[in-house]
Amino acid sequence: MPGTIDTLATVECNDLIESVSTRSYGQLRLRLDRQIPVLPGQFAMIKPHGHYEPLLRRAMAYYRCGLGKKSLSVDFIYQILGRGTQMLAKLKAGDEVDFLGSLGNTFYIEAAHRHEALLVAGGVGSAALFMLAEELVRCKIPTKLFIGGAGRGDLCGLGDFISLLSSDQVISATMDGSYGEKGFVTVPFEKHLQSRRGEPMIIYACGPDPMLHRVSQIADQFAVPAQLSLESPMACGFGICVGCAVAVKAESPVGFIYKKVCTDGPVFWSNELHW
Amino acid sequence: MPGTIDTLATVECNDLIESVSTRSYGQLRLRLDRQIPVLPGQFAMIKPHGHYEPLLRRAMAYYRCGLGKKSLSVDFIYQILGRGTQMLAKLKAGDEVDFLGSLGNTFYIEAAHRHEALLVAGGVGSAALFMLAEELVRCKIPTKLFIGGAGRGDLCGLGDFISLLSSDQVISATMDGSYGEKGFVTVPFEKHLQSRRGEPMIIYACGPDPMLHRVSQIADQFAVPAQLSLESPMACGFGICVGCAVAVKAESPVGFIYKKVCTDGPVFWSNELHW
Amino acid sequence: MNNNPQSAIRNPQSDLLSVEIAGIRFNNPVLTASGTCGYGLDMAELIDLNKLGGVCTKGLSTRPLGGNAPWRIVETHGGMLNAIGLQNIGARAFVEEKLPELRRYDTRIIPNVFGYTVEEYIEAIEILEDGEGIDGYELNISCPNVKAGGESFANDARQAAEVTAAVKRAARRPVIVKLSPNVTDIAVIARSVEDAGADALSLINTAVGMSIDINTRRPRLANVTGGLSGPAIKPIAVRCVFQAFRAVKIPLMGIGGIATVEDALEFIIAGALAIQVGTANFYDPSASMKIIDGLADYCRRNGLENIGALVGTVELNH
Amino acid sequence: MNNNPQSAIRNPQSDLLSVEIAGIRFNNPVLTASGTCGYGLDMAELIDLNKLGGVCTKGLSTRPLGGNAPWRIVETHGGMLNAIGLQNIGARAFVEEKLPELRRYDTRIIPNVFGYTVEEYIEAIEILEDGEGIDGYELNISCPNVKAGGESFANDARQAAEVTAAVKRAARRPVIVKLSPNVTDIAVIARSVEDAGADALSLINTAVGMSIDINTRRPRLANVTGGLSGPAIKPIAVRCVFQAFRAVKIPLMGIGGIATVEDALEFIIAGALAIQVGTANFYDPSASMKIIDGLADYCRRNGLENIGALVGTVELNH
Ligand SMILES: Cc1cc2nc3c(=O)[nH]c(=O)nc-3n(C[C@H](O)[C@H](O)[C@H](O)COP(=O)(O)OP(=O)(O)OC[C@H]3O[C@@H](n4cnc5c(N)ncnc54)[C@H](O)[C@@H]3O)c2cc1C
Ligand SMILES: Cc1cc2nc3c(=O)[nH]c(=O)nc-3n(C[C@H](O)[C@H](O)[C@H](O)COP(=O)(O)OP(=O)(O)OC[C@H]3O[C@@H](n4cnc5c(N)ncnc54)[C@H](O)[C@@H]3O)c2cc1C
Ligand SMILES: Cc1cc2nc3c(=O)[nH]c(=O)nc-3n(C[C@H](O)[C@H](O)[C@H](O)COP(=O)(O)O)c2cc1C
Ligand SMILES: Cc1cc2nc3c(=O)[nH]c(=O)nc-3n(C[C@H](O)[C@H](O)[C@H](O)COP(=O)(O)O)c2cc1C
Ligand code: FES
Ligand code: FES
Repeated sequence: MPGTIDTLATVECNDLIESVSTRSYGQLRLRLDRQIPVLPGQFAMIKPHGHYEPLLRRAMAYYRCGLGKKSLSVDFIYQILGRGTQMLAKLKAGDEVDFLGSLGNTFYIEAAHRHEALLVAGGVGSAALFMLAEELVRCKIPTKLFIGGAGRGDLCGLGDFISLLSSDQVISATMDGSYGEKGFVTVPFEKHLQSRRGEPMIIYACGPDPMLHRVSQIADQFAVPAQLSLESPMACGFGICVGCAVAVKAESPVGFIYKKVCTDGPVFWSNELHW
Repeated sequence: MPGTIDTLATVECNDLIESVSTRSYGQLRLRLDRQIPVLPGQFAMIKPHGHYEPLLRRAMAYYRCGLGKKSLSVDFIYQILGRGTQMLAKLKAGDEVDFLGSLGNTFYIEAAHRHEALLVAGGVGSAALFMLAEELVRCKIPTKLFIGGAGRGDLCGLGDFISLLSSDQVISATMDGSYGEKGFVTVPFEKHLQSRRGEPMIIYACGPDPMLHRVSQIADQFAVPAQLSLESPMACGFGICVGCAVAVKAESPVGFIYKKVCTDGPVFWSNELHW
Repeated sequence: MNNNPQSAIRNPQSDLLSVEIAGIRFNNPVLTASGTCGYGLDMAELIDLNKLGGVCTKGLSTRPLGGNAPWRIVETHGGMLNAIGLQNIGARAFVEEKLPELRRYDTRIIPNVFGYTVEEYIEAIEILEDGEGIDGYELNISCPNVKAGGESFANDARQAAEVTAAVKRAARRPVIVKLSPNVTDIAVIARSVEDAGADALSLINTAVGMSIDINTRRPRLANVTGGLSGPAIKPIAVRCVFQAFRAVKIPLMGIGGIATVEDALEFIIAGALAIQVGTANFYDPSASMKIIDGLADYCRRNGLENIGALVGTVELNH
Repeated sequence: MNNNPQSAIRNPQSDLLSVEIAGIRFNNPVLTASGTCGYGLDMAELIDLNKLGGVCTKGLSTRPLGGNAPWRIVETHGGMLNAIGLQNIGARAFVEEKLPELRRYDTRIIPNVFGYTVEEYIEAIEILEDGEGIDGYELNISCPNVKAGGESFANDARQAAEVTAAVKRAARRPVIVKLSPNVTDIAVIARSVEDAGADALSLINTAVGMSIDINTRRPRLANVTGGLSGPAIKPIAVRCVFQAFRAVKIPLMGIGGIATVEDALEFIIAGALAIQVGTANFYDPSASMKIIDGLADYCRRNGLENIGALVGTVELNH
């Protein structure tokens, strides 16, 4: 990955997101004293510097970035789950972070020209879509976001998306009905596709596997191209461990080969994938 | 150890001691919301809370303690060496610390009545002697401190000792000659014993093994009783791992048995020890 | 914490958590592992022994042993090496000095026993047979068999069976044999020990490791090598329990890096009917208490009538 | 970082650090371990391959292999489990597609080779013999021998010797045999492989482990068990190197949890003439570079003319 650097970044701020959810999230801003390309869909591998455990860095999608004079700041939204994200949650302004990035490919935005772009986000998966949404807006592509989560507090970045896209372009769904429609986000998403059947559309999605699977089926059904940003356990993030395998259709005795989510992805066309 | 508690303590302050030494030290104050007995020579096992590595808590001698209304504050001085003390150095006010204490026996102060008490400290070993010095002063026992280290910056707690004992009762020695006599602290210490030969004296020492060994020889030579506070690698600190063995003279085929530094010590009479 | 043995109230969690192993009824499946809780009593100040499923004592031999020279322990990443050298007060002193106090608690008492010859094992067992309140024995067979060239009993299926069979003949009480991970195929040893009459297996003992001080260029342990324990070895231990569960029918006690209820559940799902907490006692003395509470919670949340229903339920078909 | 292979300048540290193993001259004793650096080129963006002592490639087989289903990796305390399933592009594709680029760097190239039968090893070696710029082979013998009942070659002294001898007959270039820690006595295997003609040994490969997701009650790895690597296994690896050093005369490469120069020194003092950095490449890609600098510093500070003087200097008499 040309342009990938392994460096120390400095924590500018790290805010635990107050929410009514049973889950917890944090938003982290890192400052790098170098500028590197940061593309929508890309990610970095990060870890608090000088801590011995957990060992491995964690893959985090770029949520947003900002250019300073000679510096760069990047934002991440993380859900606090296991050891890695618990350690991220302890970071304070001024702390140092091991940073490896930028990693991975990017969304294919050219394909969206003269299409309506439909973004589908589940839980913290929305983090991977915000820079994409910014870019689509910049390219003047009509963009709609379908965002789902367990409850209101799990719709990560909702406010930022609404400011960017305007509230009528953001359709929400929560499992507990605390915000937007009650149920899976794929339901209003499917309805929308139905109502616009035949119009040129393109889908970009990121979220839990079952959601992506359903998005992929719907995309198939309506013959709309879809790009999915995948997650997979990663040890290295830059292609040397082959831990992040995903089955991709191919002519082979089994009908697929394994590709690497970290360097061949994380963004794949949904019809490439061997589910 | 009756009265030992395993609790969370809160960091009140943690200051890296500015020094000219090539070594680094920190001084940590913890607040407990309970009061427990804290005796000179005792120690606690501590570790930053919620950190997975290093696994084991570190033994730290009480340097000083202060009673609040319902709380207790305890100070430690630590030398930053390996993983454990590196983690201690990262603690900030408000952080939580796993705290197991009070542990170990205490100096036998009764023996000092009508004696001159000679304290011998090497490096961060002085931390274990400050509460003892306070107690000796409280009991109006004439007390002298011989304190040694690599350089001026390694004479931990020097200022506090001087305030407590007055500067003419504190004899310093540094290997680089940057403060006090140049060389081993045991040299001025031995000279003092020589000059007071026959007078009632008692020795209390804490420091690196070679220093303690030398103190022990000198004590033998002048037939002065000596209590030594030992260090040894500890896994538990409360008697269940038997990792902290020290050979103590006994009638046995080999002439010694192993005792536990954590519960039988850390303070031993020098003539008990099988060097 | 209620540390008064007399006032032991029967644990209300015991219906959810009680398990029977080798005919021994444990109030819950959480024991403290040999060598990591002294003779049990040493933990009484910090945990409620009445709440504990059982205590495996420090390894006991016929005669008291002095143990290895220091240094005896070294911390490593995620674990520690120990070479205590099986220092112990001897089986007789245990029976006379420790047992009377220990048996006042409502917890099962499992002396851990070792020897350097089969005869020494038998002798130690015979001393312990006199002790009242002992519930069963755990055989530490990871000792060098001095008569058979000094290789560990645990490393050879035939020798492991031999010592098991001999102890079974000598012991009235149930015998749990503790296996070592330092073998090519733990299933072979497990089967061989089962065939020799073991009532249950406990696994794993420590993995042989070493650490060198690069400044002195000497081994950090006076004994040169030592036993690796702690979270670092957990994946190895889970694998051993999983393999043994498929190899034998007798019940298993899982040991190795267990520090949390999640760890305990992992071993139970792999095939352990009980678990032992070892190194975690050192850095988190109340780990066993938290695990017991956590297991009861788990049963309640998942509608399990007894934790036993979870044993060996790992699903392999993907 | 200078990543242009053409401009490789001879490393000024090489007099301090150059070592010869099995007739191969390494600029320094630091290699990247098989399976943790792809085919070497994958690291070129992050480290200076010209500075590296050598590269052990991902294990190569006669034909390309697709590997195991996901999940393939799980992090554990101090380490990770992997069950990649030896996915690789095949020996032929390595020679044709990777080698021409890789050999432009001033580093030694050691393809790691495996097979499920002795014949497959030979076939893979024969393909590689055509490749120009290969310096030697590392045999991964931790594979199940499908003809002999599926037990790993590495777990049986006779089978380990058999595959070693067969490969030695087929290979023009030096052969380094990589040993597994999952055996009762590594010295026995080491001697047997030495007797069969191995030019050097590398050790250790991963320790077999397992992890279970307590929520799904399924193994976290699709392959059920996997190989444990990382700092967690370092004490086991140091012990294995120490034992092998005393058992054989051929040189050793130490592997297992090496992440810092202190780790590397520990292995060298235990008996390793070279070391390989594995899992650390994942979480600290420049670990190998820091180790090389650190070793040179160490030699200078301690007045060593060459790092070789430190090999096996652990002192046992206390
Ligand atoms: C390309 C990519 C982008 C990501 N972006 C984000 C993001 O923006 N925000 C965010 O909160 N998380 C993101 N993740 C997931 C993140 O990397 C961690 O996997 C997750 O936060 C759990 O880590 P933990 O330390 O809390 O949990 P632990 O339980 O400690 O994780 C243990 C190990 O398993 C891996 N792991 C656990 N669960 C998963 C999973 N579902 N998928 C993949 N790996 C897993 C972890 O990486 C780690 O190695 C992303 C993952 C990938 C691959
Ligand atoms: C009773 C007692 C009181 C102590 N009081 C103090 C104190 O007031 N201030 C202070 O700075 N240190 C004190 N120590 C030493 C302290 O516990 C640590 O051993 C030391 O700080 C090194 O830990 P580390 O994490 O920095 O090094 P690491 O290298 O990470 O330590 C690795 C392991 O070895 C042990 N260890 C390493 N060196 C020694 C040693 N020389 N003696 C014993 N164990 C060792 C550590 O405890 C740890 O388990 C005391 C030790 C004991 C036994
Ligand atoms: C300090 C120490 C002493 C031990 N002593 C014994 C012993 O005497 N007998 C025995 O069978 N196992 C002994 N063990 C092994 C433990 O009982 C346990 O099997 C091993 O440590 C793995 O569990 P853990 O990772 O939870 O510690 C000892 C372990 C440690 C750490
Ligand atoms: C993801 C991964 C893949 C590996 N693949 C191979 C392989 O193909 N061939 C081999 O001999 N060893 C392989 N190994 C083992 C390593 O080369 C090394 O022996 C082991 O990981 C221990 O070293 P470490 O703790 O530094 O990682 C692999 C290890 C890992 C972590
Ligand atoms: S995460 Fe290592 S290859 Fe993708
Ligand atoms: S430190 Fe565990 S017994 Fe002393």
